[in-house]
Amino acid sequence: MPHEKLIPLAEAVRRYARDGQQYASGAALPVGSDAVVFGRELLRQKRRDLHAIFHCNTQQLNLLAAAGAVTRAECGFSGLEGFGFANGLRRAVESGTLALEDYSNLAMALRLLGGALNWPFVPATVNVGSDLEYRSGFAPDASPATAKIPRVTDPFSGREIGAFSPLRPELAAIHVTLADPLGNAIMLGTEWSRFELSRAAQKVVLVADAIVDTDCMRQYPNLVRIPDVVVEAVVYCPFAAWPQGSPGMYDVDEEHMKAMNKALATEEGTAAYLRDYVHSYGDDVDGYLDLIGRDTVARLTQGPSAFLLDPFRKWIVPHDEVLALLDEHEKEAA
Amino acid sequence: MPHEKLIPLAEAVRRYARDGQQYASGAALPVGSDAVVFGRELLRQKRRDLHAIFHCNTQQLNLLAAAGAVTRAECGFSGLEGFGFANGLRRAVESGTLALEDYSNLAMALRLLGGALNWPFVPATVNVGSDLEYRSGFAPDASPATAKIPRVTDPFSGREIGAFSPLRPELAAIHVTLADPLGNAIMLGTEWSRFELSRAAQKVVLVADAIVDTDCMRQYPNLVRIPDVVVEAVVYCPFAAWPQGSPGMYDVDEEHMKAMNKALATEEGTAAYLRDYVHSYGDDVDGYLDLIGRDTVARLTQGPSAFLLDPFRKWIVPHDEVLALLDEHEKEAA
Amino acid sequence: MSLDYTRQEMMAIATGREIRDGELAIFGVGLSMLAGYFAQAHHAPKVRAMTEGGIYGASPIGGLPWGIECNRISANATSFTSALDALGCLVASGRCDVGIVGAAQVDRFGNVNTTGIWDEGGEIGPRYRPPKTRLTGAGGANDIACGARRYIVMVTHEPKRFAERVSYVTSPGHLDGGDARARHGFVGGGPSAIVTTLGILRPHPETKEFRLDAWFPFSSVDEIRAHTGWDLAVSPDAHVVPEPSAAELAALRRVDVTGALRKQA
Amino acid sequence: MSLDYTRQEMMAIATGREIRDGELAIFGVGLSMLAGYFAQAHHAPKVRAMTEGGIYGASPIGGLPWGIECNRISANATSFTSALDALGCLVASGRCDVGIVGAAQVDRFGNVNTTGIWDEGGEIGPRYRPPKTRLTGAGGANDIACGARRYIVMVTHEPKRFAERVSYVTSPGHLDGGDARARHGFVGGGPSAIVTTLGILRPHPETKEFRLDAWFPFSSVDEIRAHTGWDLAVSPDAHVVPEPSAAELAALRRVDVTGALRKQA
Repeated sequence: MPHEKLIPLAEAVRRYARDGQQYASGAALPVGSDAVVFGRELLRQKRRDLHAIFHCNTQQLNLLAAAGAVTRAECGFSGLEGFGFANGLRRAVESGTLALEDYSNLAMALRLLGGALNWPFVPATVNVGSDLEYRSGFAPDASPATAKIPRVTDPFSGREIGAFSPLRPELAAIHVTLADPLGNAIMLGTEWSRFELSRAAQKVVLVADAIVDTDCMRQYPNLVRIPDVVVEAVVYCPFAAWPQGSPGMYDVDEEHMKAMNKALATEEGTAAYLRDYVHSYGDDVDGYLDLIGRDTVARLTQGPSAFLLDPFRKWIVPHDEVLALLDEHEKEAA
Repeated sequence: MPHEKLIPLAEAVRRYARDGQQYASGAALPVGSDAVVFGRELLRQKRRDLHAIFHCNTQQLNLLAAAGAVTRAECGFSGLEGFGFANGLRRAVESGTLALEDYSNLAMALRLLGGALNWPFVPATVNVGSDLEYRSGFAPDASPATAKIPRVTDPFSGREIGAFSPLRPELAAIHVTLADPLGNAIMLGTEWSRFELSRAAQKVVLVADAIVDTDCMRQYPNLVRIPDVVVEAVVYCPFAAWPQGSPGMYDVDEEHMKAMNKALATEEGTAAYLRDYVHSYGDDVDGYLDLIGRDTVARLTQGPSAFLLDPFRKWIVPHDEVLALLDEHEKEAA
Repeated sequence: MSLDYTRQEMMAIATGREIRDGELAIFGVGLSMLAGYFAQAHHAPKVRAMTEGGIYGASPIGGLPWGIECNRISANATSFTSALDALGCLVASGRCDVGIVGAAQVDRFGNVNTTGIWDEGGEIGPRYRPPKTRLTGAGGANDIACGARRYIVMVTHEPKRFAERVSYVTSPGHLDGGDARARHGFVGGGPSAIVTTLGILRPHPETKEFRLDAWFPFSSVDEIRAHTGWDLAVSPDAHVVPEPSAAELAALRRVDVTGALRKQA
Repeated sequence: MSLDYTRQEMMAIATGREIRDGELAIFGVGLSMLAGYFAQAHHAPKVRAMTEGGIYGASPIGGLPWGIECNRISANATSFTSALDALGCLVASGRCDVGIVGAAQVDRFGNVNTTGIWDEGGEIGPRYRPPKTRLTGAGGANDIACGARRYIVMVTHEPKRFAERVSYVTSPGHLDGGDARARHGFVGGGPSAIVTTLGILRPHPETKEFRLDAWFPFSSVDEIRAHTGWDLAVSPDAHVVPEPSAAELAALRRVDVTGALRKQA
């Protein structure tokens, strides 16, 4: 099997991530699927001044914000759902070091759709009439804000509605359950806005929990909602969303979710977390899994949604074979 | 298994189809998936004066138009692809008995999306600047047309783009590969615009080639792009798209495609077709399959895409069991 | 006072009673989800529940989900779609019958703040300063507030949470009251009830100002007025809310298997 | 004249030569699809082909597909999405490198008519009368014409098909010429070539008027000018198109397994 677009995580960040970049992560859900490990690597490679576009906050944004790597962020939801407030993001916002532009969850999906379709604006029937329209974190002096969600007149009825600005992030790291080396991807669980993001972003890197043979895609083409034509690179990383969960693959690591968020509440805690969970492991996938702990990995894999993966297991390329493909790639690159 | 929303085709038409109605069919592709059998039943029950909303023309619209049941139609494509011009639709348009409003294929998808989202208008960056904008079949005296795709000013750049009117058809008959009795549906092959249509239409009737147990949906929830919450009724009809094809299920019946289109080219041919292929069979599914011919049914089922159905076969409710469920329903209704 | 149910359980049950059978309903996480699935387990078996991410046909297993996309709510779904679908095609479109949202702060017209708390006076001022306390933002609540036919606000009944005017309108209630929502063309009807830890407030049919409609058995008109940050009017029909029935409590506790609502007073 | 290839085969090969390796390309049915997949089979193995319905990664099997959604193009796909995705996110957005569209009528600025033919003068007039001959409408061609970086028009070279001005602009070419497309903000670059049964026309870099760029070995400048409904200019670089190579013909015939292109003269 050719490795095609399959490259190591560290290389993906080196190649595609830039300081000051508009960086989007998908699915970007606080508890579920998200390319959290990509954020760890951004910090390992000291990326900074990021403009984060996260449909929702996640532990990734929480971490990036706590570490001071984000100066601007756009979000639909900035908490951690059942795990409470996102302490790292909160601290950055309250201190004024991170300007957060608020929208609703639908607004973020629509703005990505608008970017995907290359529209100049997107009709807005939500967010209008509230402070999501009138207050802008990016333009704090404009109050009421008029440029964030300006008005547009419907030519059929003559009535005014709002207009959202489309999003076209420079880079998106999209977490998927399964990817093939060509860049075709299957997501299990809600897509959230990964479909729209995969078309809106200027560059897409897939971060996949498992690599499958392309025959899997040919058997289930309707599940391949992200086709290779929109993908630059594929990163293999089991437990890429950890400590968040990935339907069919692994459950939320409740203990680490709480510990991580607690750590990010203070500068000291954040420093310790960075030392122990960001800068502590090697560049290899196995080192990352050791960090999580092999017992934890085994335990979280037994979750109630594991059956969702069953139809696809036979096409999953074994861990060692994927690593061999990556080695091959390294040799060619050298 | 409860029959839930499963009802006979004839009852679905009796219950949901009205003269003068905005009627949409999905997928509405000229050669592929479409609820063609629903159109036959519309004619059997003498529905007329329909306002047809077909993303593309199909043999269904071709037949309805040839039979004089359609007075207005909106389409992105009005041919039959490899089978040439759609003779029935063509005849109705050329004679002036059917007013056809032209859009492009993207425009139709976007207008359905706009209906699904309940937007007052949809941004148009295509169709503008051509006669799709300037000429209106529904308002032939307005030339250039100004109300079909009016202009709207982008509040971010100040430049003008077009605005499409959203579609919210009163009834949609949507062809799907697999449905469960609750109204959850799996489509194999391109969705075309069935996802958008299923949310845009005010009432949705699924027309399924096969009925599956709901366990199939629980195994593949990502494939269930039409969930039960948007569905009124489920009709079981193998070969529902015949003579068109259904990926995974059956191939195009080339011979009948050609013969049908040839017949629809004249009034006499249309009368003969209606006699032989519309009014000729009983209300039961078996009568319909006899019409197609059991040999043809068997032959068309052997096509190159049949493997796409393999993962789902074990959940397919056998033909006789579905008929028994329908009998049960009839008895309750009586 | 000793009760055989907690205040949170009463609040969840009172909220669940607002949900009618067969409705298309959207719930958030936590209390809101428990209230919704309690309704399904008790009196609304055909409620059609969905999440913001487009999870359909599911009910939680193994305890209260940590999020709307947690495996606990993903393990028995019949359909997974997307945020655009659920919040756009089904909620903002006006199709969804009822939503339940939480609030950090709510005002007399049912406007909801989940974005931030500012210091001292609580006013943001003419410049959009960072809040003293940053909250979770809008999530899907703004979309529900704009689009759902009606929605229910759940909030702990404390004076600081019941403000004359919220400092930031995250999710529009009845705005300035009366027909103010019509100015923005919202297809949704706005908040129909605020269910608190002490009782239930409902909007005056004309002015849309929220009034005390009912108090929980363990509360009173006086206690509720004392815990409300504006001069709360009392509906002429104000009454006590019936205690949870044994069947209601049993149904709620089947949903709340880990006892999240019993851990609090 | 006896050739070992047909005029349709020459047209398909000439069109296919316009497609470069690695490009994101969208093809319609019939000749257009054969031309595209010929390119993939011959010199552009990494062309990323898709259909209007969102079929990705597929190549036709068992003969020329009857439609863009035929099982012959659905049996080896790696992804099925939707029209909104393919025509919207990938074509109208400006991402797609190249499209191929057919035409019933084309004019000196490359505007395409596939909607209808009116009687006598061919003018529709101020009222939108039904056409004498109704054609297939726009399909995805208008979207390709607006959004694709460039597109190629394939058309049979007959005087009636090469009009001074098409009676109905279904898919915009260069409209009135020059920078007329800019007025509408199209992200796509417009038609880069008209490939006919006799030769190839390309737009003048400034005026965008199509000129004869090359003739097929079995044709000539005179024959082409005689079959063109306007006074066709000839490019100073006009030349003869190289005959199909053996490899090209072999590749084309592997795609056109049922010999659709060999059945016509």
